[in-house]
Amino acid sequence: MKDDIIIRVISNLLIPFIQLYALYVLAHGDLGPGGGFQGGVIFASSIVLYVLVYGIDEGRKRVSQKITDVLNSIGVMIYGGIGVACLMFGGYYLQYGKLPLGDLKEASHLGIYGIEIGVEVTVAAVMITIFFEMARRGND
Amino acid sequence: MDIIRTIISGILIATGCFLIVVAAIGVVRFPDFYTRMHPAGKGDTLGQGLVLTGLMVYEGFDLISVKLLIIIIFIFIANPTATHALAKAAYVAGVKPWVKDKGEGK
Amino acid sequence: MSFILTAVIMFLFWILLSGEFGFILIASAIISCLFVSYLSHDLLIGKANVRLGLIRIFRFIKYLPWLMWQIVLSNIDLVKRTLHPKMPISPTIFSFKNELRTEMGMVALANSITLTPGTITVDVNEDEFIIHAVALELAEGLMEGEMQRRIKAIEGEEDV
Amino acid sequence: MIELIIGKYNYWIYITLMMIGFYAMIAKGNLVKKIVGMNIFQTAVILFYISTGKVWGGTAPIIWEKAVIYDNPIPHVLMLTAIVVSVGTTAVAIAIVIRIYKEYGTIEDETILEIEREQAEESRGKRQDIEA
Amino acid sequence: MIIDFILLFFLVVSAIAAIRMKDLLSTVILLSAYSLIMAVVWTRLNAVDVAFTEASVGAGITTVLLIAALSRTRRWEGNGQREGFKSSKLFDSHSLLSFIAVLVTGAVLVYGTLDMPDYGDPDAPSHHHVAPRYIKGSLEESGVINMVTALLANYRGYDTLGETTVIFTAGTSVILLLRKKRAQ
Amino acid sequence: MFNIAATVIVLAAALVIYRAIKGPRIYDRVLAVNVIGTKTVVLLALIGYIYERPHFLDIALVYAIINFIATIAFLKYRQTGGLD
Repeated sequence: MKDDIIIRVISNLLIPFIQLYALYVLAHGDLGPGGGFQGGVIFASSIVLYVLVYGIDEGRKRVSQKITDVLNSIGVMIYGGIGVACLMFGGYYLQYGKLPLGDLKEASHLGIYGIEIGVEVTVAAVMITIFFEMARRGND
Repeated sequence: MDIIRTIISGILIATGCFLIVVAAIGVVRFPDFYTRMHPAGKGDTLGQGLVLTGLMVYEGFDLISVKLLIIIIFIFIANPTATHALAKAAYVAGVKPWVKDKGEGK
Repeated sequence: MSFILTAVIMFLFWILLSGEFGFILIASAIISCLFVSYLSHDLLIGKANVRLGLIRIFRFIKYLPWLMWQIVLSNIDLVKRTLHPKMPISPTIFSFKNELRTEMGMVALANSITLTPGTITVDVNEDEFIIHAVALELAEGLMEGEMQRRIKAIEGEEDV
Repeated sequence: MIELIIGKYNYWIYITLMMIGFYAMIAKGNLVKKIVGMNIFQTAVILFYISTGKVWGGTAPIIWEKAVIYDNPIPHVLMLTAIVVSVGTTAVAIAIVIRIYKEYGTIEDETILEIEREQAEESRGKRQDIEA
Repeated sequence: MIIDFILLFFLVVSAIAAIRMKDLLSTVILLSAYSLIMAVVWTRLNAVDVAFTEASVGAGITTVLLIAALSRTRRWEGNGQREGFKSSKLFDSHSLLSFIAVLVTGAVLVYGTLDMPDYGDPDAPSHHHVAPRYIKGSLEESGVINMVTALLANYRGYDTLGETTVIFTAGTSVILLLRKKRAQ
Repeated sequence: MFNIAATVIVLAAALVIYRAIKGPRIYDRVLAVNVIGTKTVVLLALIGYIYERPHFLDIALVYAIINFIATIAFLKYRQTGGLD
């Protein structure tokens, strides 16, 4: 696929935009449709496109196995950690209003944004992992 | 002013819809895979471009019409590429193009 | 250099999409742009010469109206052929020599060919373009080389 | 009668879809096709659930100054979770299918059962040999 | 109205076609057409977030994963190669039994819908308990314009935590199932 | 206006899905699904205008950006027999 000039050039052009769009979807989850899950899936599709064009070894150079394995769990930990932070500031688990980030509205808003980041990290990492594991044929 | 804008956008949308329908007819009617790709690659791309331009005219100039413009640009980049990818897939797999019989063609 | 340029382009794209200027949004915009350009700045810009690239983009924009006109012509042609009861087509596959030097030029030519009358790019490599045409006269029209000349003019005389 | 049909025909179409997926799951022997059937079934259920949140004249549940009635957002939220879970189950199912193909060299459930039976008989024969 | 009916009809047609193909690659392709139309249906039902999810999942991930599955197993249904498979009769005993089971289940479900509120009925019970409170309170209590996000992350935060955990578990299971052990 | 346009596009998609089901070759099917995908983009934008809620454009944008990934995956599968 690397030798196909059109697909390579167009993918090079589109991949950064797909990635930015994924992050845009995450940031605007509170204003319109979208959120962490959708953003994560779109981000994963950009990596899928990269792997399809450049092959799986190049893809692993860009997103190494260690990083995705660690990020798998870090996303869930961000989510849970925000819940624990709410406990520490005297609220219930995941009661964002108690976070010391301004009044109730702002604190909830930021709390929601935080957990969306957690969801996005987990989903993107898991989807990339799944794709790599399934696409790799190896010598078996 | 608004009426003129609505009429222009109506004309654009109607033309776009017509092209999209023609593309659909072409996809059904043409005899082989390579020729079917022509309506899919051209009629569809321009048809969508026209419909979305019609929406842009209807909307006037603001951020939403900029978003529509971005969609149009991405379609104009991605659609020919997808068409090319398909054509190449068929060509590499050795699909023979349909040729008109010598008797009736030139 | 490519890092900064990518970040700027990404930031413009974000602003066009979003149109909101809250503190949180701008902060996340900046972080996202930096992150994206960290991940893939070599993909969008790479080692291209920025000044030359700008000149070429400018020339490409001048080329666009002609391309649009060709696309309109191609669609009129397509409508005629599709709705004609006898369907006057005589498909062929042919190839011509690739005289372009830059990859962007090849891609621009290939996608322009796909969008214009009755021809589709099947394959491109360093040596030649393989084209499928829906009718012989259209193939001859392409072989006259109007489009190649224009794309070559976009590439210009400068080094790659 | 006509009122009944107009009020409920959506539900019946969803049930048709659901049953198409169900049929694919129980009648087709191919494991990939079973996954596809599962996908169709899931989306049909999700569609059914979301359509219960529709209100005549309602608009999408994003706050908007011109809106009079909003659709019920609760089904959307629940089904968003369901879609995410369905992606997870699909991924795991595909992984299991790949694994099965590696072990048995086929993805037809009847052939897999035959191979299992043969293997069981072989191991029983071996055990008898050892005992004898 | 007409659009909705045609779209639903499409869904049924593409679903039937998808499960009737012998070529699994065609099945996957038709499934992606099904998911495209499904996204439109969901926008028609005003479920914007759900449509967004379907768009991103159906266009990108699911199709690619299924193609990956085919690339690591086989492309044709049945055991033989392209020509060799057994001609599956439409009414062998197994599929006849399954068809009866499906019919009975479908009939029971249709009977169940007769007691349901009509499609789009504003007096349906599901619109009357917590829904109005969520719709009124979401902006005040969470500062988020999109109610679905507010519900998902604020009122139903535990659900979403569970959902994230499910995705995490799915990733872990796939690693356990498919990753080769490193050579010692 | 938008309603009529949307209905026309849906009917055009009906024609194309005939090709997707009948299509003698797998390539015809992929082509047809690709065409349906591009029609979906327009349809989503139009539905946004029918409901007067242009938020829906985000969904159309997603399709416009990532719709061709599946086609490239298909090309890769046909060319090399795998996705790696």
